[in-house]
Amino acid sequence: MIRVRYALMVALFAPLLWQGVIWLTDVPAFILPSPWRVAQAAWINRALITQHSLVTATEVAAGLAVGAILGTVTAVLLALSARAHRMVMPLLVFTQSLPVFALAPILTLWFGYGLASKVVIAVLIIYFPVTSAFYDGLTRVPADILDMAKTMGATKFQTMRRIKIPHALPSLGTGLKLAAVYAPIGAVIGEWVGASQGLGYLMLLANGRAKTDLMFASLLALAIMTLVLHLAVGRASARLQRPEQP
Amino acid sequence: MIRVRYALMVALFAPLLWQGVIWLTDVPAFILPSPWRVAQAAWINRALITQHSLVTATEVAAGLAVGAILGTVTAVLLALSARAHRMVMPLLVFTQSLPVFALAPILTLWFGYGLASKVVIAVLIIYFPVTSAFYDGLTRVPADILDMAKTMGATKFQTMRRIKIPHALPSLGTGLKLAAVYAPIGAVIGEWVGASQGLGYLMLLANGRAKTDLMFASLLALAIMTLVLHLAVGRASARLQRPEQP
Amino acid sequence: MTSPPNDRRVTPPVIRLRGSYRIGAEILFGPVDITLGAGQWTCILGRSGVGKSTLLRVIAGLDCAGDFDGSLHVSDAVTLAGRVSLMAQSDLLLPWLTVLENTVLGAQLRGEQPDIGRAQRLLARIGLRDHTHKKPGALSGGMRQRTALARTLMEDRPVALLDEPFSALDASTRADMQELAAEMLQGKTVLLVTHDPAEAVRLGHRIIVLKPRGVQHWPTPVSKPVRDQYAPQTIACQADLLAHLRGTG
Amino acid sequence: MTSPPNDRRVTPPVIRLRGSYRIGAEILFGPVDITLGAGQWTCILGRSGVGKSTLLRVIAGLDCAGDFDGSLHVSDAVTLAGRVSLMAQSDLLLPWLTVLENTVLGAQLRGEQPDIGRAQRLLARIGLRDHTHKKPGALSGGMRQRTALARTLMEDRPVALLDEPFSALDASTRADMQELAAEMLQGKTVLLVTHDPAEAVRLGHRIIVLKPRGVQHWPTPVSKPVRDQYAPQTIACQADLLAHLRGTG
Amino acid sequence: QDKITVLLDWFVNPDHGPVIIAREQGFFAEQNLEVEVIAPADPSSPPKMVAAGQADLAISYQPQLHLQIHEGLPLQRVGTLIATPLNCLLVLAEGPVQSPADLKGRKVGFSVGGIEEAMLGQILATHGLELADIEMVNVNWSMSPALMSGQVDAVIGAFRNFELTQMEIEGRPGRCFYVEEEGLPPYDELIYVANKNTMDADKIRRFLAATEKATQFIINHPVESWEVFAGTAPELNDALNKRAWTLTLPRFALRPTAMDVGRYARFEAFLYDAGLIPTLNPVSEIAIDVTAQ
Ligand SMILES: Nc1ncnc2c1ncn2[C@@H]1O[C@H](COP(=O)(O)OP(=O)(O)OP(=O)(O)O)[C@@H](O)[C@H]1O
Ligand SMILES: Nc1ncnc2c1ncn2[C@@H]1O[C@H](COP(=O)(O)OP(=O)(O)OP(=O)(O)O)[C@@H](O)[C@H]1O
Ligand SMILES: [Mg+2]
Ligand SMILES: [Mg+2]
Repeated sequence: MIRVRYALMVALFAPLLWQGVIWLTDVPAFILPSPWRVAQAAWINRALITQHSLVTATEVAAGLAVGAILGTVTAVLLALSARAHRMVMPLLVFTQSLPVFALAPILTLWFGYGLASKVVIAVLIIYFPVTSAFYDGLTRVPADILDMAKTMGATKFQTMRRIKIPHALPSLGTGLKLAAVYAPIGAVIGEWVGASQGLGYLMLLANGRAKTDLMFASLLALAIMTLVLHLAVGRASARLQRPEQP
Repeated sequence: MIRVRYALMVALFAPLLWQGVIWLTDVPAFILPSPWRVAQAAWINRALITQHSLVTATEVAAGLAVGAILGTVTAVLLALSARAHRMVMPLLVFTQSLPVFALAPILTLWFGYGLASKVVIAVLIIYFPVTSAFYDGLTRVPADILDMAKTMGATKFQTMRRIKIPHALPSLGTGLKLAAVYAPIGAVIGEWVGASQGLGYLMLLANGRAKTDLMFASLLALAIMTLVLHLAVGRASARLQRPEQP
Repeated sequence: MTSPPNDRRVTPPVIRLRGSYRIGAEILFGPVDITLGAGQWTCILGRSGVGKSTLLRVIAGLDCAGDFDGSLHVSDAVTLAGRVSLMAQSDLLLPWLTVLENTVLGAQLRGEQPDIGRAQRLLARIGLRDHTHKKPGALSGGMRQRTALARTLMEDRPVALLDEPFSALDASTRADMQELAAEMLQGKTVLLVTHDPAEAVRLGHRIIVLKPRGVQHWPTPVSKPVRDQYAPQTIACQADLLAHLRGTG
Repeated sequence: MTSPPNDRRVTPPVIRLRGSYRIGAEILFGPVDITLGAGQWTCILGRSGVGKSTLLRVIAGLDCAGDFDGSLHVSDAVTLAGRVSLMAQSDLLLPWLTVLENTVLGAQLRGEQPDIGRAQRLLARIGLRDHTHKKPGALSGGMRQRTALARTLMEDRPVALLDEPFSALDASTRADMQELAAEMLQGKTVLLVTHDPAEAVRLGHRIIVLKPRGVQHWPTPVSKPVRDQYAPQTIACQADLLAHLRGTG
Repeated sequence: QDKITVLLDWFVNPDHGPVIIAREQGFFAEQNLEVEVIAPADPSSPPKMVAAGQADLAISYQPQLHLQIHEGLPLQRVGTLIATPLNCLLVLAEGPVQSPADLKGRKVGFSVGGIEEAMLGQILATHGLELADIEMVNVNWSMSPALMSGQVDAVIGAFRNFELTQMEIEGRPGRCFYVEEEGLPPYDELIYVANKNTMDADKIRRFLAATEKATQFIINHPVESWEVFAGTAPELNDALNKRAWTLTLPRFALRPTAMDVGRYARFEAFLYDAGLIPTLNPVSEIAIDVTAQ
C-alpha cells in the first residue's frame, strides 16, 4: 500500500528535520535532545513507556467515545431549535474559554484522581470542536431540500434524521478528526492535574528530574498515539461519508 | 435587537446556574467561589483586570491574525498537491499532538519572554483547526465542477482561487470560529510559560496565593473576551459566505 | 373505517389564485386570476423567467424571493397545508439515499411505514426496476427526473404541482410517463408547468399561458385528456399554441 | 500574427469514435462507430439512460463510471485536449459568481483576460441583459440553462459538446437559442444530445440514434441546417423520427 | 551600566524580597547593574534557560540542581537566597494525621518536582514506614485545595511560609512537619544558579552584594521594606503576602555568597543513597564561592 510508503518516508523525514533544526539553531540537548538520544531513551525505558502509554490510551479512548457522542447529541439538539442555539451556544463558548487548569480543582473534587477526571477533561476538550463543526454542517442543508421536506409534511425529528444528519456527516468528520488530535492532549492535561500514572505523569516526572530525553521519548509515544488515532478516525469518517455528498 | 435580549438572558442565567451548582454540590469557596464574591473581586480589581486584559487582548488579536493566515495558506498549499498532503499532514498532526507546555522551553529560547512567544503559542494552537477544517472544505468540491474546469483548461492555481476557495469558505468559517475560542487559551498558556502581565499571569498569581475569587474574576474577563471574539468571527465568517453555497 | 366522501385529505379541491407577484418594487407577473379545477389538469406555459415556478411555490405555500399580493382561495378549507405534493424543477434527490429510499422519502419523513411494495411497482413502471438500489450519482439525468417523479407520485395527495416533470426525457419515455402520471393523478387537482405545447394539449383540461401582464386562457380541444396526439384536432390546437408562443412570446 | 489555416486550436477536426462502453461486466452501449464531421452538427438521440451523456464524456476525455473499449480518432492530432467546450446536462453554475462572472469563467480559470464586452453582448442576445449581476440562486431554471449556454459559447473552441442544452426552455426562447448556437458554432464540430426530434431535424447535419446494441444513422433532409421547421420535408422527417423513437424505443 | 537578566523560580512573591528590594532601593544601580527580572510559571524552566545562555542567573532549588548537573546541565550554585528548607509535609491541624507515622494507608499529594518520593521515603523511614504503605497522588496545581477539601490526607512540597498561612486565612488551619526535623539533611531551598562555562563572576558578585545589602535592609526595617515590596505591584498587596513576608524574613540568607561545602556534600550523598543519581559529584562541581575568584 502507498500509505505505508508515505508513513516510512515521514518516519525517516521527521527525525532528519528535527536533527536539522538542532544543527541550525544550536539548541542545547537539555532543551531539545537529538532524535538519536530520544530513541535510545525510548528503547531503554520501553517497558515504562508502554505501561504509561496503556493508561493514557485507555483514557483517550474513553474520552473520545464519550466526547464524540456528547458533542454529536448536543449539535443535533441545538440544530433542532434556533432558540436553544442562541441561548446555549454562548454558554458553551463561555465554558470552553475557561482553561482546564482553572477547573482542575473542581474536576478532581467531583471526579477524583482516577480515570474519571482524565476522561472528563478529554471530553471537555473535544466536545466543542465536535459540536461546533457538526452543528455548522447541520444548519447548511440547502433551502430547497428543506422546502421539499416541509411540503411532504416531515416531522422535525425525521427531517433531522433523514436529511440534516446525513448531509452533515462530512462536517462531523472534520470535527472528529480534530477531536482525535485533541483527545490525547486532554488526557495528558488531566494527568498533569492529578495522577500517578500515564504519559502526562511520566513527562512531568522526567521534566522534574531534568531527564529531557525521557520526556521527549514520552512525547514521541504520545505523538504516535495521536497519529494512529487521527488516521483511524480519518478513515472511519471517510467511510461514514462514502455515499457521495452534495 | 433580539441578540441583546438573549445576551441579557444568558448573563442572568449563567450566574444562577453557577450558584445552583454551588448549592447542589457544596463546593467550598476556595475551590469555586460564589458569583457574588467573584463579582465583588472583579469590581475591586477592575483597574488591574482591565490592564491585564488589554495585554492578553493584544496577544490574542495578533495570534488570531497570524494563525488564521498561516492556517489558510497551509490548507491551500496542501490542497494543491495530494502528495504534499500525505507527507505534511502526518507531520502537522505530529507537532499538534505535542502539548505546548513541553515545547515551552524551546519556544522561549527562540522567542524570548515578550509578546512574540505568546503569539507563537496562540498561533500553534489555532493553526491546526483552521488548516484542518479549511482543507476538508477545499477537497470537497463536487467532481463534475472540477471536470468542467479541466475541460476549460483551467490552471491549478486558478481552479484553487475561483472554485475551491470560494466553495470552502463555510468550512473556513467553522475553523475560524474554533480558532476564536482557542486563541485566548493559547495566549493564556503563553503567559503561564513566562510573563509578567496578562490575564494568564494574573490567574496563576491569584491561584498560587489562594485568591480564588480574583482568579475567577480573571477567568470571567477571559471568557467574556472569548465570547465577544467568537461572536465577531461568527458574523464575519457569515458575511464571508453570503453568496449562497452549494 | 372508510373516509367520508369529502374528507379533506383525499377530495381534490378547487384552487383559485388572484393577485400579482412583486420582487422588490417590480411586478414579476400579474394581476392574474387562475382557477385550478377540482380533479382537473391545468397546464401552464410561458416564457422562461416569467414566474411559473414562483407561482407553484406560492400555491405550495413556500417562501419566495418576492411577495404575493392577493388571495389564494381553496374550495373546501382555508389552507392547502398537508394536501400538496410538489415536484420541483430540479430533482432534489438526496445523494446518500438509493432510488428506492428516495422514492419513499415522504413517508419516512412523516415517520410513517413506507409502502415498499407500491414503490417497487411504481419504479418498475417508471423503468427503473434494475436501478432501485443505485444512488442518484450513478443515474442519468432522465433517470434522476423519473426518480423524482416516482417520489412525487408516491405522495398520493389531492393536489399535485409538477414543474416541468418530463423535460429531461426522450420522446418515448416521456409519452409513457405522461400516461403514467395521468393515470395515477386521475381525479386530483393538478398543476403542470411545461414548455412543450404538445404535452399541454395532450394532458390539460385547461391551458394557461402566463405572461408578465396577466394570463391568457387557451382553448383546449373538446375531447378529454389524455388526448390522442395524432388526432387532427389535437395537432391543430398544438400548432396554434406553438405559433402563438413563438409569435408573441 | 495570424494563425495558419490549419492551426489545431481553431480548425475543427473530424472525430471518429469506435468501440463499446462497459460498466463493470455489462455492456452499456456498443459497438458503435460514430463520425462527427468537421464543422458539422451531429445530433444524438436515444432512450434515457442509454449512455448519451457518457458518450459525450468519453469524447471530452473525462473519467466515467465504466470503461470505453475502443478508439477515439481525431483527424488532425492525437488528442482533443484543450480544444473542446462541454455543456453538461446540469448547469454547473458556481453559486457565488454572478451571471456575468459565470459566463467568463473559462477565461478566468485559464488566467486569461476575459472579454467582458463580448460576454455582455452574448448575455444580451441570450435574453439576460437585465440579469447579468444576479447570482444563480436568483435565476429561473431556464435562465440558469441559458447562462450555462453562454458560458459554453464564450469558450469558442473548435469542438463543442452540448448535452441537452435547451431542455429547460420554452418554445420561443428555445428557437432563438438554437439559432444563436447555430450561428456562433458555425463551422465547428458540434455534438448535440437532444430529446427533441424537431430540434435534431432542424439543426443536424447528421442524426444518430444511440441504442444499446449500436447506432442507427437517420437520414436528414437534403436542405442545409438551420432548416425551416415549417418546410414539408422537415416536418415529414421529424414525424418519421418521432414515430421511430416512440415505436422502437 | 552592565545588564544582567535574572529568572525568578515563579511569580513574584515574598521569597524574592531581596531581589525586589535591591531593585526598588537602587542597590543594583549602586553596583552599576541594570537588572531585568522575569517571572516564569514553570519552575523547571529557568535553570534550563540559564544553561542555554538565555539569562545570567536563575533562582532555583538546591535538590533540583544536584539532579540537573548529573543530566549534563552546565550549572553551578553561585549564591543562596533562602538558607533553610521551606518544603514541609502539610496536614490538617485537626485531621487524623498527627504524626507522619499516621500516614499508613493514606493518600499523600505532591507536585511533581522529581525528588518528592525520595523525600517522603526518608520521612517515612524515620517513622518506620515505607513508600509502599501510602498512596502518592500528583496534585500539581492545587496543593492546599486538595488537602483542605479532603481529597488527600497530606501534601509534600508545600511551602511553610505560604500554604500554612493560606490555610489559616481560609479557616482550615494546617500543620507542618518540617522535613529537616524528620530525617532529611538540611539544604538551601532557594539558590542562585549560573552557567558555569559562561558566567561573569564579577557581575554576579556585584549582584549578590546588592541583594546582601537588601537583605540587611529588610531585617533592619521589616515594616518599611514590606511597604516598598507591596508598592511594586497592586496584586502583591494583600493579607497573605503581608503575613508571608514576616514569616519569610528569618529565612533569608544573610550571607548570600557564603559557601557551606558540607551541606552540598550531604545532600548529594542523600540523593545517591536514594538512587536518584548514579555517581557522587565533588562539591566543587555543584557550588562555588564567587567571592573567592
Ligand atoms: N457511477 C455509476 N455507476 C454505475 N452506473 C452508472 C454510473 N454513472 C452512470 N451510470 C449508468 O450509465 C448509464 C448511462 O448514463 P448516461 O448519463 O450516459 O445516460 P443518458 O443517455 O445521458 O441518459 P439521459 O437521457 O437520461 O440523460 C445509466 O444507465 C446509468 O445507470
Ligand atoms: N432570490 C431571487 N432574487 C431576485 N429575483 C429572483 C429570485 N428568485 C427568482 N427571481 C426571479 O423570479 C423570476 C421568475 O422565476 P421562476 O423560477 O418563477 O421562473 P420560471 O417561469 O419558472 O422560469 P423557467 O421556465 O426558466 O423555469 C426570474 O426572473 C428570477 O430572476
Ligand atoms: Mg421554472
Ligand atoms: Mg444524459
